[in-house]
Amino acid sequence: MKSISLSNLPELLSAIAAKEALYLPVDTKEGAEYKAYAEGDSLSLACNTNRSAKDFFFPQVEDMAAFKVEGKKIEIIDVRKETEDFVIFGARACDVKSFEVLDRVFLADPVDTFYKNRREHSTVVALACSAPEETCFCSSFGIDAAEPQGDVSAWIAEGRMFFKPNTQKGETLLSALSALLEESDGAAVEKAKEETRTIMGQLPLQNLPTEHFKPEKLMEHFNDPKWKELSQACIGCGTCTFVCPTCQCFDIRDFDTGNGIQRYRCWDSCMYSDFTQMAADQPRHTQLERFRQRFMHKLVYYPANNEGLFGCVGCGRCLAKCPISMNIAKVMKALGGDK
Amino acid sequence: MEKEALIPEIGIVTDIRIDTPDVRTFRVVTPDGKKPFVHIPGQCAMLSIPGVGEALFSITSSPTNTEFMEFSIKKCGCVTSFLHSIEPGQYVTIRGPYGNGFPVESAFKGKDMLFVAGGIGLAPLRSVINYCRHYRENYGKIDIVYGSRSMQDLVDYNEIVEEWCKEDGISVHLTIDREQPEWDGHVGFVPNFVKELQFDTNKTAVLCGPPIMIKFTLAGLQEMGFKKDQIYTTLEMRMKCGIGKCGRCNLGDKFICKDGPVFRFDQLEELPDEY
Amino acid sequence: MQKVIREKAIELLRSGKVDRVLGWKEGEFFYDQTPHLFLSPEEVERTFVYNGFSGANLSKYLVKEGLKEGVVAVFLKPCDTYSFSQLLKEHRIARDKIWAVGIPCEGKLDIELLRKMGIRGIKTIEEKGDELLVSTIYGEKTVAKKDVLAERCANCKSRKHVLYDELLGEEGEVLDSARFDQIEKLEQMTSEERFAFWQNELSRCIRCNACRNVCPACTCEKCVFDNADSGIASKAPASSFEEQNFHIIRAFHVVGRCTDCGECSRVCPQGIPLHLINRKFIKDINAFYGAYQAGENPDERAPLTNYSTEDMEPGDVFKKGE
Amino acid sequence: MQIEEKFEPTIVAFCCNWCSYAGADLSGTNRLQYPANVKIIRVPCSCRVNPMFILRAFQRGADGVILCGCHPGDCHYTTGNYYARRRMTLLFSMLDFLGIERERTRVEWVSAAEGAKFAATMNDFVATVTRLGKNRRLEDLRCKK
Repeated sequence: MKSISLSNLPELLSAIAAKEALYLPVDTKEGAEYKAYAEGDSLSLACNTNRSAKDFFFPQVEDMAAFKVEGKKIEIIDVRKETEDFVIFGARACDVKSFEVLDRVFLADPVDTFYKNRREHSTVVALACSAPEETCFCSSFGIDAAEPQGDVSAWIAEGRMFFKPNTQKGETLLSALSALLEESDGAAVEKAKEETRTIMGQLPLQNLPTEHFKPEKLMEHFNDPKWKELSQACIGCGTCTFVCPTCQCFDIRDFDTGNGIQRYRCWDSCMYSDFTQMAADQPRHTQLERFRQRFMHKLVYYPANNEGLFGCVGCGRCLAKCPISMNIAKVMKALGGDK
Repeated sequence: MEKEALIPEIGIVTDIRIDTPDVRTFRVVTPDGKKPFVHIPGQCAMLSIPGVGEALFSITSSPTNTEFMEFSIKKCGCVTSFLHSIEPGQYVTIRGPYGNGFPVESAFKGKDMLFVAGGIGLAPLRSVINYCRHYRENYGKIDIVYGSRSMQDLVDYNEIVEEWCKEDGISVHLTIDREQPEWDGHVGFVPNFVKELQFDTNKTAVLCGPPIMIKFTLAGLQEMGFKKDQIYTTLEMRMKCGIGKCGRCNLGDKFICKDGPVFRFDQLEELPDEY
Repeated sequence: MQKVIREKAIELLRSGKVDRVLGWKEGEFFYDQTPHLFLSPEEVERTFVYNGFSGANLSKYLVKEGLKEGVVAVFLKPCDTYSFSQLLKEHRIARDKIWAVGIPCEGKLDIELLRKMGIRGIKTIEEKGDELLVSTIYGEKTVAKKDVLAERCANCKSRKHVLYDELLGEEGEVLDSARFDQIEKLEQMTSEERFAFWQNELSRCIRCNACRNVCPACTCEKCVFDNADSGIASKAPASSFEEQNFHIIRAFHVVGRCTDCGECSRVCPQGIPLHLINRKFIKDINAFYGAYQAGENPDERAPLTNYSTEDMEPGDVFKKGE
Repeated sequence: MQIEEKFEPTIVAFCCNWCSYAGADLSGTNRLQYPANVKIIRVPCSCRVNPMFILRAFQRGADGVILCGCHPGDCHYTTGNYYARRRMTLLFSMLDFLGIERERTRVEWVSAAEGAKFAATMNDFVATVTRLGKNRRLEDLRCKK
């Protein structure tokens, strides 16, 4: 296992940034956020960032194509560009898992080339959690915060950061940095893992009921009378969907720039009333249906299409951010718990 | 870079037929005059006018037509209103085909067919009807029940009268909602008409039309003795991508754009009724 | 206080005076309460809470509740009554369907401020007088309430209930608040500094629309930003203009109707001080057209639906200081 | 060597149908000069202009926006410009608060008889905005060529 003293971490970050684009969570006055590395930035040790890491692969807004319109004629311009190589340094286990959830949507046939392009050019250094919060519930979905996946797994223990490559991309990154890294045994890491798991075990939402959310129970859950009560205070904003690392619904829109048309895609939210609005009518008339759609999608629909993989990674952002504090943990307890 | 499904191709509208006061049929070819792509009956395509919007339409022409593609489009929203204002020669963008289409080569093969359509609901059925006509030997007797508000609102009226009605083994039953002086056919709503006609229950039925028509026709057919697994329909919802990614057209775990739009009623029974 | 409110809710439900009670339901933790319709005394007994984190302004729900059958009782903090009164003034609420109970407020706490103090992994919070005893998985902490008071409460404008059917506790006073201090500080900056300040704040906007949807003054059936035909409907901050445009228009649309309840800033997932934009408008109205507090007086005309022939010219705004 | 192009601002002038538009007309018939940078948009009344009009003008490339209406008290609809005055006062103060240069926006009352005032106002406004330079703070980069 490779390692570096935390005091030398700035040098390591500089070395990566010298090679390719580097993004990492840094502390801001409003909590941790991912940003492009600038000399002097230090890695945030906050449990998680306000916005998720999905932005790197599925940004909130991206141009898809441009059109030149002249009279009756239209010309289509492909505006796609090859992404440069980049490193995401310090993503947590939940966010890393969310990439797998997104992969199954965007890399399914037909492949989304925008997403694939970014995915292929990225190297993810995942950092194990050392101070999880009360809103964390990744272990409910079988994610081990002490053993994050990604191209490289990293741990902080005893004043050092330890690295283990998991993929070819990870090997390449670490070997390029080998001059700064020392070889060390993994005893400290094992101890840190144990500590993290002990803390995880004390968190209130560690064992949310998941066993009830099976494809064969789709209609039973859909028709559950509890949706009415759960959804009644929902204000229909898109906070939960926009901070969610796995929400991937999008809208495609055209913008008339005055000298052409830009077709762009942007995040959309199933919580919005116009999400399914058609010219004449819409199938989800009230907030109840929209609210139900979001949670059914994460807990039942998505797993039904993806061998039981849940569409939630338990990062806890929606718990912290929902204006009315209604969230997936409460939904899971109401629907699947206490039985 | 490899082909991106969401970036469309150019199509040219070469002909616009005015069917009814609010339905027009658009003929679309590629810039080099060919049919945009191969499809199966019941599949859809995304048409767009940049700056106006993109929307999904069922392909009205049959796959057996190898020269061009046709879309019968009713004026109701942004994109459709714009399409109704264009002239031949207008460029549009097109991508597809999307959806599963009708099982014309499997479940429908060798069967007596009953098509029930209301209003613009004929658009997706026209593709499969003409397909069955082209491969006549593969299908049994064909019954077509088609109704609309008035005589003027019957889409493809000429083709129905001039071609479908004159063909052996095809019975066409037309109806309109209200009496009209120049109309000597049946008057009444489609579901009641279907009940009056009393069809053999060995037929495979395909319904398409407004939700209320589907609901009552389905009930009528079931009363007659049809089973749900004999009845098909094709659904629509708001869609943005057409390839099961944008996340808005799902019925439970099924996406209408990818797993549909054609569903059998016994399949729909197991899904939420959010359509 | 929670006990008194619960008893009141139970009494109202038992007596048949109301059919539903709108209040706050306890969450997973001490601080994550959800606005909730209580239908039975048992439910109130079990899960009704009122404490330092019962921050949500319930008045906007009354628009929807007033359309239903039966009477709903609602618990309103002083600042919530301003929103309630303003909504009534705009004829958005069926008054006879509402039983408004005024409840006192000692100022609400901001969980984000606790988090900013580095308090993580909260297990329980206990309110003890002026202090909070926070027990976390990483140890115990004692925090002075005034240090985690939400901005809107630290600068509370009024403890007076402007409208209610019955009042629990004492009648409060309109306060002399320092709420315009930060506006003045911003006004004293140079134009460049202000621009940089707002770029930094607004660029974080993710257009989740929480500020709009939670706002008790934003009650349009269909918002212009949701109307595809408006030409400005956009869900995404595709350029910095979109954010500026959205927030200016959002705030402008509630000019003279915004009661400064502070919900917009409370719900912003990105921590943008949105109330400053609304408050600037309020400050300007007071300065240009005389003191005006939305929701205070149901008979007063709102500043933008009123005028005087003596009004100042737009150009005069900047002449005064120079 | 790069030839420095002289900055020519784009000015949008919303003119009320009854006074200011007629005023602009009069300045034209009197052969009074005002820069071609000014693009006039005729509106039924100054009160027709809502904040979105102003912002959208900036988005679409305006470097300065001016609203012209009847003199207070002379509104064709009696009171429209009084409401417009309040609205614009608050909006312009807000734009300034958000760090948008205050000189980019202006309200001027121009009657149908004041052709000379219209031309003078436009000349002055164009000169002011030219001095300020391009609108960078309230721009939409997508709309730039």
